[in-house]
Amino acid sequence: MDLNYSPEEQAFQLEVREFLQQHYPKDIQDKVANGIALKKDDYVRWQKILAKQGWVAPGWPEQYGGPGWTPVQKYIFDEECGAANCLRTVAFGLVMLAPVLMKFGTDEQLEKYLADIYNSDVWWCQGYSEPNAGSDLASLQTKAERQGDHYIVNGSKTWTTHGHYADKMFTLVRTSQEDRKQKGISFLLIDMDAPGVSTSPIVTIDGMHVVNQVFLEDVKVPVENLVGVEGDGWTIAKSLLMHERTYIAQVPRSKKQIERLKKIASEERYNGKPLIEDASFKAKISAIEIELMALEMTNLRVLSKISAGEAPGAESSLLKIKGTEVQQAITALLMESVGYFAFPYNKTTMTEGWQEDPIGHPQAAMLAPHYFDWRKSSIYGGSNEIQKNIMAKAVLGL
Amino acid sequence: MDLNYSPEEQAFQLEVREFLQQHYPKDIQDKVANGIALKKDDYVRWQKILAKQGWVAPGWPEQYGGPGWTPVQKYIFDEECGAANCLRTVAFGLVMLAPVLMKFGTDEQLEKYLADIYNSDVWWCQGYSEPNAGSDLASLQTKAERQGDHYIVNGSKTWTTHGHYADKMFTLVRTSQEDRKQKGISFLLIDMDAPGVSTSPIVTIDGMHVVNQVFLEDVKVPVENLVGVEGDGWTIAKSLLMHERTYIAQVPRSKKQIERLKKIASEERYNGKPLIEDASFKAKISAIEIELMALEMTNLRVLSKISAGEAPGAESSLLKIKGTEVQQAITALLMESVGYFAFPYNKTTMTEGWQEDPIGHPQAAMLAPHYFDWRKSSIYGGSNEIQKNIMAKAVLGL
Amino acid sequence: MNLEFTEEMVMLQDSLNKFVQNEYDFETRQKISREGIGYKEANWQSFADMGLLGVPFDEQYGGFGFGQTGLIVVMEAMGKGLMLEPYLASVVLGGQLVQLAGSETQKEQLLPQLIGGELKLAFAYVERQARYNLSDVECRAESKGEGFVLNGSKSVVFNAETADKIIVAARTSGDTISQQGLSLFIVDPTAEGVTARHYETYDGLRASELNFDQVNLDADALLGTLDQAYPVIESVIDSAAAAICAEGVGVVSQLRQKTVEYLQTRKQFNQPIGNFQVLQHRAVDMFMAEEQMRSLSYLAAIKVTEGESHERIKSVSAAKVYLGDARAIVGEQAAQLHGGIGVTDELDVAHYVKRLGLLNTLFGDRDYHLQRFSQQ
Amino acid sequence: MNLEFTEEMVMLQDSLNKFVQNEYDFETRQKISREGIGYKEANWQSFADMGLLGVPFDEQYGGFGFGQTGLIVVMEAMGKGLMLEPYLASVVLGGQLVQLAGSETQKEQLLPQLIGGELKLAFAYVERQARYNLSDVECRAESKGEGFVLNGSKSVVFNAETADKIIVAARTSGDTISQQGLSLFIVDPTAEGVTARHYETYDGLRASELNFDQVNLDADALLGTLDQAYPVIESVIDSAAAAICAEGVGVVSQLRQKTVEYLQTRKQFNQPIGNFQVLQHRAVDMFMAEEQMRSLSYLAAIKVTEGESHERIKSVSAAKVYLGDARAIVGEQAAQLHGGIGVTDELDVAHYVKRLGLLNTLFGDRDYHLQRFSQQ
Repeated sequence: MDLNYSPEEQAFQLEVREFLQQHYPKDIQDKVANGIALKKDDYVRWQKILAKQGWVAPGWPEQYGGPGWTPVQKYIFDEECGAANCLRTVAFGLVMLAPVLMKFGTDEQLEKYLADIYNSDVWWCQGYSEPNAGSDLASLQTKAERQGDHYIVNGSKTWTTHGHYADKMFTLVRTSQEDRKQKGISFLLIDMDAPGVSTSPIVTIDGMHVVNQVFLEDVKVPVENLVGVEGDGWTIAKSLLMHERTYIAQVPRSKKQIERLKKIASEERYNGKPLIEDASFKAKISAIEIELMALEMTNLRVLSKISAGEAPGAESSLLKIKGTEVQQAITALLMESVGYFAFPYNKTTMTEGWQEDPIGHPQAAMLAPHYFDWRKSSIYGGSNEIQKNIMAKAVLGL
Repeated sequence: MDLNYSPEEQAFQLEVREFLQQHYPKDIQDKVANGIALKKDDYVRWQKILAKQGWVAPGWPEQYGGPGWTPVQKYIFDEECGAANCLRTVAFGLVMLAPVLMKFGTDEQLEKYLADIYNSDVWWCQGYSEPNAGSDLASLQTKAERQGDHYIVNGSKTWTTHGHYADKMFTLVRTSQEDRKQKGISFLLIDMDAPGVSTSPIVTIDGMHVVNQVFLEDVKVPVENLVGVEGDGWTIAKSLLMHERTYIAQVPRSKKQIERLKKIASEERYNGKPLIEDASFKAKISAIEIELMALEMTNLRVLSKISAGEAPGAESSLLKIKGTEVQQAITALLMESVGYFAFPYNKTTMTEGWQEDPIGHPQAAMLAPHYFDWRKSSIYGGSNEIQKNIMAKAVLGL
Repeated sequence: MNLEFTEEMVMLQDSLNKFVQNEYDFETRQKISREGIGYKEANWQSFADMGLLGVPFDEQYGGFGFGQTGLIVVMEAMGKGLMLEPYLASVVLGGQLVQLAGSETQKEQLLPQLIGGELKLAFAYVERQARYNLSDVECRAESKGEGFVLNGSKSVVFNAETADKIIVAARTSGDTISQQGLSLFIVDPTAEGVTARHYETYDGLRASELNFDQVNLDADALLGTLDQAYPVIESVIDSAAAAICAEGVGVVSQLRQKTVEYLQTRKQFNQPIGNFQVLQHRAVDMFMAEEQMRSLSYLAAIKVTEGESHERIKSVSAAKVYLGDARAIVGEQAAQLHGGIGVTDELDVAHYVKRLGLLNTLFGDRDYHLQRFSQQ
Repeated sequence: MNLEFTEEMVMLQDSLNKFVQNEYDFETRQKISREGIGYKEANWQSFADMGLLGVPFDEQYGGFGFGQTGLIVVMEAMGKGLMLEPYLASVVLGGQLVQLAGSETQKEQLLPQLIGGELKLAFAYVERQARYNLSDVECRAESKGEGFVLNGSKSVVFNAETADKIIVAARTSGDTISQQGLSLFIVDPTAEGVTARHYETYDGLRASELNFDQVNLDADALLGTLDQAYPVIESVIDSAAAAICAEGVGVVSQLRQKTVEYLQTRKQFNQPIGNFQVLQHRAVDMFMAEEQMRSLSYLAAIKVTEGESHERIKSVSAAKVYLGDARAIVGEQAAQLHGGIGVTDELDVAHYVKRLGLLNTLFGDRDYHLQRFSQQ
């Protein structure tokens, strides 16, 4: 057993590190480090830099422009990005849709969409959840009725992250009412500027607008926008869930957040001493660090299996649960670290260009909103309860 | 809101306290305080003293020999007994069977059994659980077939506490195979010395023998030993669960155990100082103390409702869950308090007359066996999971 | 022994519940929280009319004399309605400081006005470096002639913007962190040298940062005995901590109830999600936490009223520790069980969750109170 | 980077699993534990024959040179089989102390014998007052002529009854609790002045209380440098702590597996109890704890081998903390999910639960290691 990188991997690590130092925009780095709300342009700018370098789509096969990295190289890239407070690339086009197109799309679809995804020229969002189909995604009701060479789509999607930014949306729609609800679902691509599409912002607990409800009213969608065959949507959506499982734990991000927590706790005072010298507070940080060490090592064990050619199992559920538990615990301690100074709330403190004097610790203003907002992480992407159901069945045979 | 006792209640408290000081045998008190295994004779001796005083059956109506206490007086009695390290009276006859006989029994049955229960002259055990009927008690299979004026009983009962001490057993048996499994159950009294009854000890995780399996092979039981009518056993058993709900939490006992824990932790040393000065250990004790304070107050709120004439609801499930959680947490901390000295195991240290030098703290020898043994408390009497099912349905309507 | 509320308490409770129902539905509450001062002046006047502002005060000053038991009835309703009016700041903290420390003149002057709704108070005791330590006070008042001159800063002073007078804890002698040498002063927020920065808190309440630069105070600005304010501060903060535990009970009971209703009505996989055993048990955990929290809130109220300081500290800290547990067991789980909708601004659940978060921190978080309990 | 076991490790693992399967079924294990010395001498000889006793030692002394990675493979199997042989005492503690601190002569003299199964060691380091503090040593060795004279007591010395030599940590200078001034001595348990009280531990292992009354030691009884033993002790205890974390992984994996099987087969309410979602999630929690525990056990093994002391301490303590969590999540829940049968002596589950309890305490419990981690 060996945790060390090979000389080639070390060289790669250095290459990534130097690239990030030189090319990752400082203004975006500051935003990420300080928890400032990110705009579409921040993502596009950074993704175009990565695209130019050939690194924007580590998961893509080389034939489509992927860098041809080994699993370990992908891990190193992810780790270095985390350590440099990098913006995570937006997954909808690059990580979620593109592999679906590669596996299920026609040549025309690949031709039409892939380059724009790679270059961040067309922005995608995901239309899965509906107001009455959350954990039970397969019960979705948005209908697409075939009329000649179009589908007429009616229904509504919700929790659509970046829906207000997006040019296009990949959706799951119901194309027939068979008895098994999974059967009648199809995978359809919809233009966000098509007549009948409208979005309405959902303001979340932190006061911010990132997610949306999307309304679809008699939207005409050409049949060539169907991916795969009609009725295969559920299979396609499920195959998508198998991608990028080792990055789901977000270990590098959490490590960075623990660094931040320790820094704040060493700057805040309690009984005339730095807060971090309080044994009880320190022990709480330690407990999270230990969980994170375990998670990182579990992540590496999965990676090691993948590198050895084994197909990964249902570990992604474990990584998701433990990953979000750690993330949530860190946000709670971050909020706790500033005590009373988590109270002041001013939405503009979380947006670019805010210049006033901070109240309390300079980072205090974002900590409560982040703590509350981060509650979502155990809900989205298949709630942690659903993940446990999956593991009980798939791993334990219960 | 007032937590103080009335002058009459204070007088009663004093009376109980003085009585216990004068009449509770010192040798039994020492056993309880030191966790020494108790024998049948200890129970009988103490129960006879209480019977003579008229206090052995606080829950009985006065007409049958109960003391006629108010709910608060019962609580005070329980509290004083806990504080004096009293042996808890054995529930099977006094608390479980007797009220059933009073409610469902014939005059002949009352005549025949009640006085012997009161005077601890006949010892009862409970025959409910079976190897294949634990949480799902109603699926019990022990059969009683009517033949003339007898039932012929075949089957087996398990987890029978004091089965090896008992003269008689009250059981649930199946007298018919109706479709609803609750329906064919009857409540039957069986002599332990009847031909065909045998017991086999079950040694528990602590190495001790308290519970038994009881085998019933063609046991002839006179029909007059049926309580209530045939098929009413389930109703009778359920009514029994409604008794004595405020004592289920065992608050006085847990308070005494926390005292004991604090004493040990002040005698053990760590880094040259008493262990109890270790902030982290102290905080763990405090967390349990707080849970116990809450539980005591919840218990008193229920009591206050009963005193005000309200019928208690499903609180017994809450009291049972929180009560056992506290008890288990205390046993864990007790074991933890003596560190390595919880390791030595010698069954005879837990029995009367052991005179050797202790290894480590004088109380250390029993702490690990008790910790492990106490795991049972969240299993028996309706597991804590079952209690939560009950509350979800009865209290929350889920 | 009797743990039922008296008839007059039940009446008070009923009228408060009615008030919340009629005047404080969630829509209205949200509208109020977004307006200028963050609460509704007309409501404050209703409070005065209902006698709420006099609940804990002696009858000789126009109060009801209901003490801490009265406070928990009011505060539980404040929690249920997520109310925004400055009851905690003005009545529980400000008014009780006056009642406990004030001279007869000060009491006669201030309490009837406060009870009548004409005077509002706030209490400035938090400092930047202090975290939850009540005696870590750097703000200083020095003798000057017959009076004092005040210098320093105070943080997170609730409802200072609308307070007519602010009671300030300042050091008149002793080292920082020493319990000796603290005094209380009644300060006019419009006095020269007082500057303020007002803001909204994350749960919609209002607070301020205050700065005192050579603020001149008359001799009668002193509230209570010079240098001896610590026990008064500690005692009133304990009363307020017990009060917000009752507020927490109100919040928790709403969250539990709303979550159970959601479990009963939200359908997934062709059935109410309340059919799923894991969610059932989670709801039971919420219920148990609510009951235990209520018990400790009552105990704290009783001990604040009649206990010795040792007992008072233990029971108040116990309730505060449990409030911290409730943040996780009830608050976080209420959001989780509601799914996405539980973390949106439009649903009341998110706002109860936020209030619970704030109450956990206010007057010291779970850790602080666990340690304080341990040290008794 | 590669976290797979090498081929030789997999072979070792396979042969151990076979040994457990063939020679160490639960019935046999229970029989062994009740016999005189609490383990089977024939098994020890099998260990020697399989080369197990040489796993961590340099090849020049007849060992395999597998280091800590080899140890975790052996110890995981010890856990799976709930084995009783004194591998921890003799090989992991005793042998490694000799390898790390011994002179060339001592190593050449002792290690080959140990590896061959002819010599067994034990390590006496716990004292009555010390709890988990390795430097809280009152047992003293004073110079006398060329040698030393040993006085004092040691507690809970595993397998001292069957050890041919006992390595004793004693104070040769410095104050109690000082890390300076500790030395190691090889003591003959039959020497004059050595008395012992042997006993069974609650999970069936054997240990002893030892007393030394004016025990004369030759100069060559000293193992390592006079007064400088602390870093050696700490390092070997860390190796042993990492090893018992691997043992814990073995125990935990058995408990998880047996519980899942029970959930699949035990029927109540006309269905396998594994249909109940609450129990399913409980089993998933056990599984996750097992995986995380395994990860930290590997990490600790790697850092014990190659890390600096700071990293070694962090990773070993992390694994030990997790072992404490596993006691609750896996051990207590395994008993709970088995119901009554889970707390009977006749089922293996209870014995795994007890072993897990013992492992949590051994070399310092969860609290101790959380604090130790914090202080790094």
